[in-house]
Amino acid sequence: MKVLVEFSGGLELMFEGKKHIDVDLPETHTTLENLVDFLKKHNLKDKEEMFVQGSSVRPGIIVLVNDTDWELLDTLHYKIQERDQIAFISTLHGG
Amino acid sequence: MKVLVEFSGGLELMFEGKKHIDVDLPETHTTLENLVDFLKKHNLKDKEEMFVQGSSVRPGIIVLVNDTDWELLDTLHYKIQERDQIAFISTLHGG
Amino acid sequence: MVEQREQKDLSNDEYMRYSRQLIMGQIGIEGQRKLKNARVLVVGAGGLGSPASFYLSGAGIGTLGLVDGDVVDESNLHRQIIHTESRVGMNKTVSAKQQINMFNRHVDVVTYQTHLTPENAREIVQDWDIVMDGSDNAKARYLINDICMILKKPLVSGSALQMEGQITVYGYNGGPCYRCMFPKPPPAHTVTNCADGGVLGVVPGIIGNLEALEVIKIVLGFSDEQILTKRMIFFDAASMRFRNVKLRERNPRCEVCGDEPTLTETSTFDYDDFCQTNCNKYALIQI
Amino acid sequence: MVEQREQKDLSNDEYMRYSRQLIMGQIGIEGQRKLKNARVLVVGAGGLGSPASFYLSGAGIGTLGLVDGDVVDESNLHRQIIHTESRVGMNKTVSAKQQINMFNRHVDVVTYQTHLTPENAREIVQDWDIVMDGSDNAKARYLINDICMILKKPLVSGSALQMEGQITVYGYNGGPCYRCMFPKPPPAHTVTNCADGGVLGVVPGIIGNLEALEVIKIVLGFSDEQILTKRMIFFDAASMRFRNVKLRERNPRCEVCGDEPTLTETSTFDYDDFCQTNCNKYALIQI
Ligand SMILES: [Zn+2]
Ligand SMILES: [Zn+2]
Repeated sequence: MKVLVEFSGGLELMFEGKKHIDVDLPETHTTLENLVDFLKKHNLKDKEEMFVQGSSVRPGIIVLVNDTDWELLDTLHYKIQERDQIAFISTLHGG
Repeated sequence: MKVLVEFSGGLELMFEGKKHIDVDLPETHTTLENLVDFLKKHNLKDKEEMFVQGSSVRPGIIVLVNDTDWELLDTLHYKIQERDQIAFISTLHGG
Repeated sequence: MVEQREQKDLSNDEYMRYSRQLIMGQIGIEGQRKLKNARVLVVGAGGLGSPASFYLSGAGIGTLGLVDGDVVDESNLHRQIIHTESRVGMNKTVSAKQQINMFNRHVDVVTYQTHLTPENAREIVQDWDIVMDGSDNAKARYLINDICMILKKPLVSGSALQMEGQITVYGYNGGPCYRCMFPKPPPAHTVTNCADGGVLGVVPGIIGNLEALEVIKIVLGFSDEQILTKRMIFFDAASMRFRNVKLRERNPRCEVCGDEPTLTETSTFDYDDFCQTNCNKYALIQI
Repeated sequence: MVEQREQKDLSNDEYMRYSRQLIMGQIGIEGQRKLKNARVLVVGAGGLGSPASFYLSGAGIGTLGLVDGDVVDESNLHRQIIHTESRVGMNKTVSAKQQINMFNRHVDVVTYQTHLTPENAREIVQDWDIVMDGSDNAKARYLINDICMILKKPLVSGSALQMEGQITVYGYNGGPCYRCMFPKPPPAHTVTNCADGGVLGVVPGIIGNLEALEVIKIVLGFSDEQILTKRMIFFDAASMRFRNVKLRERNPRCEVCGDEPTLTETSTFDYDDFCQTNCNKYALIQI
């Protein structure tokens, strides 16, 4: 299952500076929880605590599915659809 | 055929101030030229030369189909698809 | 609170000065009067507060409060356009007030030459209608959020770093607050190096202006769909893309804006302990 | 042209002042040097030119040209933040230069106290690297476009009215010019009433800042996909929506930027006749 994964707010630095990557997810991996795990194992290039905490993302990261907050979509349990756009964005504090 | 028609840059003033209207286009009306004619007959509330010139829109109006310039899409001859978003935007000169 | 105050009318000078925006259907004389009678508090007179203070003043916000304990530094000037070289070393709110006074004599500028603290937050914020967050660190953002939710003030919140910016409105029309979005701060061990990530000055310029716009629209009474509540804009300046995102609703179990809040006084909450080291300036880029 | 000029280096003062943007990977010392050696011309020191001039100066553009024949009026101040009340009546470029001199002594500001005309356009524009359109009427927009295309200068163009704004980059990397987009001006009879449509000041503030951003990115050599060419952003401030639109390519038969241009000197083109009455200020809202 192909999904587009995007990183911003500085998170891209942990993924070789890439702002988006195409991910081909095994059919058995269908939830956002699975995706976080998949990214951690296959794509994350820096210390994993910069991105994950337990089986979820660390606090301070907003997760979006097709530009919708994952809190409106069952968070970790959301079932990913073919060609979903999943964005992981670190919140900014500067001004 | 249902399409969403949007107006901005001041053009909405000629359509009762509406920034968008749903248009149900007869099946025989399938091109942008037909849509311009349909809007002129059914929705335009001000002098028609404010919106049309000949069978097209007047100079100074940008026409977009799903956020793409109609010049990339055969302009007046573009065949409208179900649920297309068509925007008519008057260019602004102020600053 | 707005209703209880005596409503000031526009002078002839003001009709002339604001004529170019008065003639707009969305403002009119009534709207201009609302702007004059509005009291807007901007926390932080830096990269976000500079442009926002300019445009809030320009639009005719009658009373503008500025909170900042920092002094102007020359390395701020690449983005903090309301200050000048000769005012380096001066408190930022005083410097901003000097420029605003030269720019629009009709604006009453109130300066608080201090950082917002858990102890002074209630006293400073309670007299204002709307608060704009122009701060630059996570600890300040939690504190500003909490006092606004406790006092039920709409909070227009923006942030910027490097070439990205984010903006939303918290605590407005059933939308979430900052704690609904981020109940826990980023863990301390994810923030090992708190060096400054840098910022291209015009990026907070854009975000600060968008914040000023939302403040003005709230004052003018724009409809709930038009205000950036339950929505957030993510701006990527490098690619010039704006992402408009649908956010969650207010969390009824939120500590500070929920149905039974437990955080009802900022002075009893330990922000230093809560945020630990990650609440330093520009912390989040060092992930 | 840039290559032929002697490249100036950064002073220690400048390293300090720009430290917050120097540390960004997208800028660095090399990028800051490019900014210092860039020559940017802003046509119009009004609602768009005010914020743009501030942020271009703040970022360290070494030489900034300003063109405007108008004087500061109090009714401009709701949006023209670079001016002050005491400078009402002063030429706008002179007023802007005074503020920039107080804000960043490292910027060399060159003022042209005149409107751009078909006769003076070549002489004024030829020495600059990039042009930013901050004008406020259609006639000026055609003229600025034409001279930029004739002299092959990238043109960053923005406009604003009421609560809407538009921005794009013309004549860059195979993208269209203003005449490719609008070969004919709006017909005179569609413009019966040329009253001012008004504008909310922060809207040109946002568009002017976005223009400054694109200028900076062009100077820094951002990639073609990152620059706003063959794309236009439409901003609706009321609903806080940004629409990112894919535009046509350059028209090979365009009068001024085509393969065989017929318009090669602005002084021989009759802009008054071409635009007729609709080239008055704020013409397009009266459709
Ligand atoms: Zn909350
Ligand atoms: Zn052209």
